[in-house]
Amino acid sequence: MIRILDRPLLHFGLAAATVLALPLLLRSGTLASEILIYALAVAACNLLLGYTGLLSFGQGIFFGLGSYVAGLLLLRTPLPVPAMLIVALLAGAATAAAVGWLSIRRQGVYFVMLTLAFSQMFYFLAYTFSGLTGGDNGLLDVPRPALAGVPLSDPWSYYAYVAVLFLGLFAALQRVALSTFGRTLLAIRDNEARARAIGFPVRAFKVAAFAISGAVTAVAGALHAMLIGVAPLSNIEYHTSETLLIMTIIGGSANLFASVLGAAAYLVAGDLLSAIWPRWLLLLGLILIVIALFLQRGLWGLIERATALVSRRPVSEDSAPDRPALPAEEPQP
Amino acid sequence: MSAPASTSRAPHADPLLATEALGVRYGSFVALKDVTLRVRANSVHAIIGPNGAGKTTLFHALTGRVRAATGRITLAGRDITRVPDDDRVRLGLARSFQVTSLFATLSVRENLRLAAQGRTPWQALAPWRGVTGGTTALATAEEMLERLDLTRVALRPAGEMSHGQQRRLEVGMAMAARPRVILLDEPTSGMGTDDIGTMTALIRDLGRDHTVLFIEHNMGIVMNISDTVTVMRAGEVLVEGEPSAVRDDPEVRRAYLGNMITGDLR
Amino acid sequence: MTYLFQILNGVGLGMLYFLLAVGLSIIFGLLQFVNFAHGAFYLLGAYLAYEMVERGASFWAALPLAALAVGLLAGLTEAVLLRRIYKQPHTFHILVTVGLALVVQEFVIIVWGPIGGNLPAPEALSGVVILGDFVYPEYRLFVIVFTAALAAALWWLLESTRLGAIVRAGSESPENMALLGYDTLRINTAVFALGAGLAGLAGALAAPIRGVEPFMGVEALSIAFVVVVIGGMGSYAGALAAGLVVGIAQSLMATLWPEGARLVIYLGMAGIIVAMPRGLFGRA
Amino acid sequence: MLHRRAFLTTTSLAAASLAAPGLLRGARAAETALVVGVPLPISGAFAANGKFAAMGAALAAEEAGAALGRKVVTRDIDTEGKPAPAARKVQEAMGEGTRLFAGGILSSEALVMGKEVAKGGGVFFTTAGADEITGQECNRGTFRWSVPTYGAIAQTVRPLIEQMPQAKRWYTITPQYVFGEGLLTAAKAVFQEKGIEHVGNSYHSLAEKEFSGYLTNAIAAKPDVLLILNFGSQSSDTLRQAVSFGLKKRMTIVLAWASGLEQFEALGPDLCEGVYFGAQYWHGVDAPLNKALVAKLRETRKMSPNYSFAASYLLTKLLIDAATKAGTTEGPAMIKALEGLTYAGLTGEEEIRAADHQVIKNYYLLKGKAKSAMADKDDFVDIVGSGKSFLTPEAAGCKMT
Repeated sequence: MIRILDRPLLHFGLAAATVLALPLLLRSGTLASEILIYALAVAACNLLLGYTGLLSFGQGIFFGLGSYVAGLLLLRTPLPVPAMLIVALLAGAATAAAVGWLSIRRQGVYFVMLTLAFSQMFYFLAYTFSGLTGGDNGLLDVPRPALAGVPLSDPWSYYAYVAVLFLGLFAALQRVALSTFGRTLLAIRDNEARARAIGFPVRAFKVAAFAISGAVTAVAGALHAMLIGVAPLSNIEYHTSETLLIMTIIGGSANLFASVLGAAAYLVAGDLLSAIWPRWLLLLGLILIVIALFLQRGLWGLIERATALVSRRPVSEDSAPDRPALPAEEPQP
Repeated sequence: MSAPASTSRAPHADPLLATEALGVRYGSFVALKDVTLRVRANSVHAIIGPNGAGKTTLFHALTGRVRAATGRITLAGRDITRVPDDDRVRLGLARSFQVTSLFATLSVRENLRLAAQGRTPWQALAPWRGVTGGTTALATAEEMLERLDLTRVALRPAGEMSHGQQRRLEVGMAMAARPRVILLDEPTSGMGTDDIGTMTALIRDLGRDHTVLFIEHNMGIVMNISDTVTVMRAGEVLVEGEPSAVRDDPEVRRAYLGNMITGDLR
Repeated sequence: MTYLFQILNGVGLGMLYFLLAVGLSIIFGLLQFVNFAHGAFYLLGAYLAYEMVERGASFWAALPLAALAVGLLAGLTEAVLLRRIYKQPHTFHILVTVGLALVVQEFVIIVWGPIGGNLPAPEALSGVVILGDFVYPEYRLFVIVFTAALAAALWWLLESTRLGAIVRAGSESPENMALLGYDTLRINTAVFALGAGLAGLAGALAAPIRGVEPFMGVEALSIAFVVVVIGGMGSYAGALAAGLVVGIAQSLMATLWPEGARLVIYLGMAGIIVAMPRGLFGRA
Repeated sequence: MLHRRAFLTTTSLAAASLAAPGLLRGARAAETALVVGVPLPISGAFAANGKFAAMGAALAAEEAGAALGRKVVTRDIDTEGKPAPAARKVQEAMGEGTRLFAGGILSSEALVMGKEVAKGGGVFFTTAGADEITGQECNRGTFRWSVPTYGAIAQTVRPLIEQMPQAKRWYTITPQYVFGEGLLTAAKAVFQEKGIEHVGNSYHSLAEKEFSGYLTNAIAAKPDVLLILNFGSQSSDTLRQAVSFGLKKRMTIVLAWASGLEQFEALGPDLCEGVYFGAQYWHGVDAPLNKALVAKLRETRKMSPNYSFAASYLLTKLLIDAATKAGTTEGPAMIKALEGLTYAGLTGEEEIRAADHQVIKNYYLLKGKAKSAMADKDDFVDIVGSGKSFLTPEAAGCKMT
């Protein structure tokens, strides 16, 4: 009795359709690649925000870390790209596990503030240790080596490479979300006290969610460095974390494809608006306010409403899987 | 209603769950003081007392949600005073909450499946394992659905059910962990008369294959189905004994029952 | 000797940080609301004071007027916008205030342009005080005295008035306020306006020191967060103590290890949350 | 590529709403007109520079278009002041056929864009400050107009030491990254050569806004001269706070890398008075091209050109001229046309050095004047000195490949 819109297969289909549609709709392979790369990082962010209920301002740490791993390994070692990506994945998982392990000691706003502090700390670490990170200049000349003899220098051939990885990792994230693990995360998001009371070691689950999210984010960061040919300091900035969060919320946290939608909408709209009006951030600000007030399920919520309108079936706002319909701790008469 | 559950036990058998001079403090406030409790295996044990007597705090301490400041807790002879809350579930201790505490957006079946999975939570830490893999948990969930008469609403989000259904699910979540001791915190709270009957039957039924420790304000139920009653007041145990003995205890009458019971002592 | 002067200078900085953070702290304490637009109110206060002085008003008139205007604007924003989402998860608090901050910042750029401006300190305070080798601007000295007086007034407001009692009761338990029968909606608006007005005042007060530029709110917000977290969210005394700690630490680091100043501040912030989550003075 | 184009034309109406970013930019215009990409921070913290630079580039294109009788357009690219969008959008522009780029205000974005453009066989002309652009990170496709740190120090610190022989104690405030290090290293070399006592230095981070702590350090060191080596709003903050600490009366203040008119406008004449500034450009410079530009701008827009405007104007003009001469916009021919070029620039005669693509031009030492002495609202400073000082390409570390 799962509603059509909630079917994971549909979400994967939509993700695949996005991969095929981007080359038809966009002139720039670079923008298309960036959309998929951000979509990965945003889906990973969604695993924390939408599935575990953790609002982390630390995602930029792992994105930046991935960029630096790509820069350092491709510039200073003969390691091939796939091996580099595995290193980025592991480094992202390890760092995220550590940051997560420390951050989840606190809850609510304190958790948010802690991730914010870590985000700033890592930024200033990267800034201070410029021997390793290139400081403000970043690591320049990050190459895009050929893969099994196929050059990736053309934007669309790199897009193809990114697309394959994107679909693989998207499917993997979906698998995670549907597994017993992912469903336990949903339970923790809904009611952490109860999850603990029925025997789940909630901390271990949260740390694992962080690790998986950080791993995917770091791979996205590495792909991004290869895309733009530099591992810039700005990738590890607090601002990157904020942007990833905003994309996640714009898309909606109901499912992983909503994140793809959020990343695509943000980047395309940003690209379009910034070309028209330098003060486009004003519009972005207004959009955020509107989403917070009227469209809390994000763009995906908009699609849900639209299909409900077409099929004349009411969408029950209460059944929203990303928002507890009933405050679990509220006393009842 | 008939006589108390009649699975008779040796009166001096070792208790399954016990506390020894248990104390809990919230800051400078002493919530529990010197509580010594013996819960015999396969008994139905009620805890009663006025609001603020420390009943729920006792549950919190038993399940590890709050830390004991003094004293110790044993489960089947094993000291569990320092065992974290989630580990106590694996040792066979499960509870329900006074205020319904469900996974509101998840389906009823999923609530029960999760509760069953809580016995083997590390298996669930596998991000690659699908839910069909955990068939034992699913089977338990199905069994509970039937036992709780919730099969019809198995796919509805728990938060959308009626209050009575939610209370049943609340108890069912504790049952799904297949615990040795099941702790129920005011299982009938806020229920209508019909629902209370169903719940009473359910608890009595539970008493056949579990050890039940429950907090209850409805004296009818307490007197009807309990083997032992502990009366608490101001964080301390006032009296402990069989229902009839407790009912007739003059101090209990004076301190508590007199102004609580409205002729429902059957 | 330099250290002593750095500490003195740090006190001056710290008082400004206190003023910047205390509003954020009060708002959080009462409303459990994470206000990412706090820096925007600081920015707006600075620009309003700048505009008034540019148009010939005296700084002494511009200072309270800017604060008042920001407070009114914030109260209005609270009443039409923010109160709708108090009950929503923090995610949406953050989203709406981040959006608001962007709108204010871009609005400032549209009205006043992307280039900043200079707001001179009032003539009477444009000199310096000389203490041996140490030089200190009179205006900064004024900021210390003014903020100290304001801190005392605020203390009185929170400790000895009815509004203060309500705010304190509300901070301890939000249900209290409704139970006591107060008009929570109006009190929320008043407190939000007060908190934002204080940020606006801090902005106007800081303008002669820092000048005005459209991105000053971003830095102010991060400092305010650090101070509030270290002091304890919702704690008045904590904001004062933490403001001073951060100000003095920053000033001392300028001599000790300038490169690491920020790193140390954020390390301290993370350490405080992990070790003592309620901050130095937060209520348990 | 072909089928994509075809698809776009046949379904353009239906797709327009979805594919606006790809379609809105005149793809057809790009094929006939001469396009100069202008990658600048149009939004973000450096939007002020971006705004004027975009105007300058547009003016150059307009003039060239009229002179050549050919459509010449600039294409604004918003880098947001960050390397990632800068690199991505420059890649995109190259994908759509743009080969000439004039822009890049911040070092980090300019370095990245230079690499991208060179990789794609285009030409990138920038005003960014980082020495690496024509030093260690130099490449065939990148040209830089602004004088590197060595020349900035040589044309400010050196003449001031000569002018003020009694000022023996200097204190420096330096942002801690490559650019700041470049200025500091050059300054230290001059101090050593001239027997100046460097009584102290304060490093600060790029995010710093509060300088009172560093100023307290500086006061304690009792210098005769305070040399401020940061730039942009940080140097404005440093100067503003230094003046409030009464340092103007106690020592000479030198700001080695000022942005010129836009910075003076933000600071106001009172703060600028008596302070020495080093600058790449000043609209009062006595050079024919500059005079023409100033006259034209005052007449048409009632403004004086600032550094961002003027530099961007000149870079765009140089690229258009070279493209006209070469008859193509493709990299190799453009590079050939630009290398070694000597021309009458905004600062007098300027030369593009072939070995490292550095423009050899003047750097100016300015001194703020009193408000009462200002001839018009833009007349903030007098030119005290100027000259050309450059390291050899080898000393700058440029190995062109």
